[in-house]
Amino acid sequence: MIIAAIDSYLEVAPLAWRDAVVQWCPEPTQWLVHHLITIVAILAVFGTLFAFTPLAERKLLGRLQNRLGPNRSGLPWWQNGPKLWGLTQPFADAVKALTKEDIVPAAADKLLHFLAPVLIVAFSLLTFAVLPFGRHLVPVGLDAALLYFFAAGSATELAIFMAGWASRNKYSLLAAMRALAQVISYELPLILSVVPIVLIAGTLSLQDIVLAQGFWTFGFLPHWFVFTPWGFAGFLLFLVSALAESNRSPFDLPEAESELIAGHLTEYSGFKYALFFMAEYFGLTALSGLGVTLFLGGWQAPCAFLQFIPSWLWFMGKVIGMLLLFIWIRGTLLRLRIDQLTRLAWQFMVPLTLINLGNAAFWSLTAGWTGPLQLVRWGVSLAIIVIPFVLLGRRLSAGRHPRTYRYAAS
Amino acid sequence: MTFALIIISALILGCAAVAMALRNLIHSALLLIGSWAGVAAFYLWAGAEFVAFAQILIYIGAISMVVLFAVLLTRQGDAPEPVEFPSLSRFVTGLIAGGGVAGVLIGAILGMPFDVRTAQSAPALSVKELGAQLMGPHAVSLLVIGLLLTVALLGAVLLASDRRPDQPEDTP
Amino acid sequence: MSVSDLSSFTPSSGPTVRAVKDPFHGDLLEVSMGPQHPSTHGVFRMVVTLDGEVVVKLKPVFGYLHRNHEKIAENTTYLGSMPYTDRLDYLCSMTTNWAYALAVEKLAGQAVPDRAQYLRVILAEMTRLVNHSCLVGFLFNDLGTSFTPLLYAFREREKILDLFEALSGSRMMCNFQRFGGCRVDPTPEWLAAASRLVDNYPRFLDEYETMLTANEIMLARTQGIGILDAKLAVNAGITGPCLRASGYNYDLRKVDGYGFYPRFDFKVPLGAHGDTYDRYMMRILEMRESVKILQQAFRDLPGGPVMDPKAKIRGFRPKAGEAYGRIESPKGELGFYLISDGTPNPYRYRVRPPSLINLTLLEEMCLGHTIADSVVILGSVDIVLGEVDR
Amino acid sequence: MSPLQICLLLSSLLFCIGLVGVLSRGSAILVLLGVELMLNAANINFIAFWRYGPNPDAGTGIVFVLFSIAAAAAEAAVGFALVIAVYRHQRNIRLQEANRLKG
Amino acid sequence: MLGSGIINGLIVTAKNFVGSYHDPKRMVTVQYPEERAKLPENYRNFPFLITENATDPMGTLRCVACQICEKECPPQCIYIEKSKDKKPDATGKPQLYPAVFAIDTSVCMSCQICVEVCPFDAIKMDQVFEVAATDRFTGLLLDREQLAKPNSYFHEIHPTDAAEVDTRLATERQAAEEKAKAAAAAKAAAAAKAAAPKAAVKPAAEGGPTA
Repeated sequence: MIIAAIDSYLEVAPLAWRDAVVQWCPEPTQWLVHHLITIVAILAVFGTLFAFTPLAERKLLGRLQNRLGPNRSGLPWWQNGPKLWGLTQPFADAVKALTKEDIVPAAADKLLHFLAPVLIVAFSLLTFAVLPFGRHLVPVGLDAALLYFFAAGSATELAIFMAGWASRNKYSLLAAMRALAQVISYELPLILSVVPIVLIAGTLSLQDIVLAQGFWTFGFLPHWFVFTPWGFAGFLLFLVSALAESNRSPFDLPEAESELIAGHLTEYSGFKYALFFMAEYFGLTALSGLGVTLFLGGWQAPCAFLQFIPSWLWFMGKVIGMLLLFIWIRGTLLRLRIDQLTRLAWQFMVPLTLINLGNAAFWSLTAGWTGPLQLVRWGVSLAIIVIPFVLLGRRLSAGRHPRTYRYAAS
Repeated sequence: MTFALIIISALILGCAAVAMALRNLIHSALLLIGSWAGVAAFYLWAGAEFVAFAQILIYIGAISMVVLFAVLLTRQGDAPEPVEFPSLSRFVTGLIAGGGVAGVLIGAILGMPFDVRTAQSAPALSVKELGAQLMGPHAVSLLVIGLLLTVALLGAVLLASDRRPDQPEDTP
Repeated sequence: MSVSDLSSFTPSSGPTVRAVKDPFHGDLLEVSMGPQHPSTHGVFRMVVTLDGEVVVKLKPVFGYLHRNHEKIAENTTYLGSMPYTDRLDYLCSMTTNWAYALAVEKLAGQAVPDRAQYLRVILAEMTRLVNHSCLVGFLFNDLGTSFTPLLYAFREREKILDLFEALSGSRMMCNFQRFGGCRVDPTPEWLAAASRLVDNYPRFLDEYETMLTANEIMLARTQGIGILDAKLAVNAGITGPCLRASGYNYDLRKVDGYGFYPRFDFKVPLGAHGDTYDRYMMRILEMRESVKILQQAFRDLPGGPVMDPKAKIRGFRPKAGEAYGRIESPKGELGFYLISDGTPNPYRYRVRPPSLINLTLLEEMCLGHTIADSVVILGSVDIVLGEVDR
Repeated sequence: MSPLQICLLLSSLLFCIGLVGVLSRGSAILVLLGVELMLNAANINFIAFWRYGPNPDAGTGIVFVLFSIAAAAAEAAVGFALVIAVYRHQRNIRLQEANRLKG
Repeated sequence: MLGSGIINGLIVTAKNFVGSYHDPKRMVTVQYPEERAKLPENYRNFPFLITENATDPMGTLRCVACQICEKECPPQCIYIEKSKDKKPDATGKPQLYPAVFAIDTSVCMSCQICVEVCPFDAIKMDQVFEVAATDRFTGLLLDREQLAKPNSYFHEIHPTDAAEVDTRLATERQAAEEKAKAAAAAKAAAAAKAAAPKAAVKPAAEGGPTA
């Protein structure tokens, strides 16, 4: 019972703290303080997460590549002090970014060159407003939250375009073109891949979508959408589209360093560069949060008996898990070419998302099937998505396969 | 409330007017995107959340991309050429026509006593109700719009495709 | 910006770029990639003319690393040029050394003891492992991986370089071969360590191939890209794995049978398409063959001296004459042409660098592919700027 | 002045800005952008009348704006495709030169 | 099926991730300033000059300023000036010595050719690689005093080589000694001033030039 009490306290603790502070304020400013605290809390939590994500990325990539990763930075003014496993690296990086010279090319469009990093951070932060972080932690409980998320997220590519164009550098311009082509191609599959969720859950509100996943069979099999055939397919499609939307490897074409130096970031340095970097990780975190919310049960615990852990911890844990998955993918895969990227979107992702939509419709129509029919339902649903996947995949990779080689007769 | 509306209006009109007067196409396009964002803010102000998000998603997410793509694809060299006004007389004609229409409209609006609903709170219309409306009384229009979009997509692809009959299809 | 605007073009606006107006084919974009560019493998420059993202013209520009190697060698003693040959192809100093030593030995009629011959084969094949694993690593980097395959390759390369260091004293600038043998006799411990490493190498290759050879993105990015026609390649003098990837059977280890290569049993893999994927696979298969050669060499390595006792270190003056010594370096046919006039310095000294000659068909391979592909094609040709520019 | 009147003023001014742009600019892209502005002005009117009109719960204004936005998207797609086609043909996008109606 | 290659790749990187924690074959990193990889005996960096006596480095340089290395050095980074006078070397025989011996290590390419051509085993390769200097002109131009290091140091870094060199030198000296003895016996009367052969083991002493 004590555990339950502590748990229920922890569950609402952030809200309770906020209310305590708000009550202490004079009446007319209360609403302002109320929202400010929410904003500051989101900034603080995700700012910290942002600070340590690149460190985790570098450490994890290092380990994937059989290196150690950064492990040197210790405490300031204490040269031979403890190394702290390099955990102070983000602060060292921040100091470095802030003290670096900010170079603006003479031919650049100065205003846009300045606006682009500001805009991209602003837009990528906007998306956090509607994510349900916990059972009681929803910053803005919008009715059309999902739509809002995509609306706010769609503007980041605009900022990338501005950066690429304003730099007046050929590589940046090519990167801007690529960014546009990429967003035009992948906005569609990204949105289409989550439409089945809306269809099944019957709502655009993210909190309601999470609540719709809050059941367990036998107390340990969660009813997350990812554990259905259409949900799993949708999750994979979402994952690929999210990688493309957030310009992550293998879709990091706008900043393809092997041909375009750093793409739209070529002419950025110092703090402006850090802002782009920040926005990239904010965007990634927000998309991970959306993926977790839509497919992985949001803040729901995986097993019924694990519910004593506060819901916001589950959410953060899942988001971090998604981020690690993204890093792992980045550490392994190579980059697509721009025409292959758009081909993948239009010839593979879009048809599959549409088929998956039909699949979800089938799933919704057969909700009443029970007993052995349940097996039939699973089988049909699997077939609906796997067969087109195989066929389309075969078409996509037609003529490309590992080869066998002959040897010279000597 | 009215104060917010005036700020939003100033944003919309300012962006649009400057955009139409600039010679740099990219700046025009970006300012117009700002103007569209202002319109979305107006929808939010008016309480039409769903429309506001749709406006952002479609105008800022999609149409702006198409516009910028068009600007970039039709550029000469690495920067778009400054777009001059065709001629002074045409500009003056445009101004006179626009000013005339504006005068008529403003006069009509200010002169007309509108029967204004007194309720200050925005009417609540949930997404569910909106969906019911769309699929119920407006189902036919929805189908027509879907058809229109499909046809537009196909038409755009055909129009913009570079492929002449004598060119073999390039396989990337 | 048009051509007429060039005067107003400020250098701070990035790479030297201007738009080329072509009345028939839209706006072309001229991008000067390099000499400072992440994936030109050194100070190499490609002037690429782009139609959108597609390369319509490509001009390789090199010479940024020119350091007068041949003229310096003509003013240095025969022995004094040996450390300079390390700097030609700085990834494979052992084979460059050997090619030069071979040419001088031909010139002077110098015999080489059996143990040294075996040792040379061992070191050359280990160099092939080093070079090819480096190459595939860099190729994947050009293809856009975040250094993972490159670092796996470097991990294995480090182990071989450690052996080189233990034997010759330096990891990359080995300066190991001498006219008439090798400088140092390896200890039994060294041979045992090398043999162990070679036995473990196929495991690394298997892991590497599992990781990326069948990767769908890899196949899409490399198959059918940068096709090099065998006939064209032969006419242009392309050698090495690039030529064999086009299906033409020409391996100096078989053709010339220099050194003790005829004593070894190995096969020469041949490609069929001549595209980037074939060039990549040639390297992988050659590494497997190299492992076979190395295992035979460690098995059969005879005793005896590694240096001909009659060989002269000081006062080496070959009689007047000329000689051309060539070997199958990991990059292709590496040859040294020497004319002696009886003095301690060569009268004429000329290198036939495989990197430079393999680079000559870069434009033919890149035309019609995108800018991203041109980088990959350059990576698959395998150049080292030290050798290209000399 | 009531809020409705401000909204209507906003929309009419926006419409006129679009009109001036369409009439006085020669660039096809700017003309299309002017048309988009005029569409937006119309949408503002719909929302304003829905908000202050007699029957706000019907939601017809909102539905109409949604359709209008979709139509605008279609218009933009076709319009800019036309611009690109014109550019391919005559190497610029000045409208007064695009009068030959022949390839 | 599409995707199998990608999944295989992911598995390989995951294996490497796990392996980096327990498999020293995968994890080859050395934490440099704290840990140091053991240098192989053959490792070479820049040349140094061998002196016979640790206590008096300048007095007993093996180098006799024959200038062969200066001539053979490919990048010509060695500069030698012969001394005007002669002083007794380790065997007591009067020899020339380098009045100036300088190596520009910013030019030196560590090729070891000077070592190979030296007939006196006087110049050998060092293993010190932390040679960064703040002044690239004087800081990297090493003079005779900086280059001279005792034979015991050579024994430390190249034990096998040093032992071989010492044996060879000892036999040479013995041969020279016997030859001198024979010569002395033959011309005992005439050549009263033959070189004192005892010097082979006795380090030459105080007479050397001071730095």
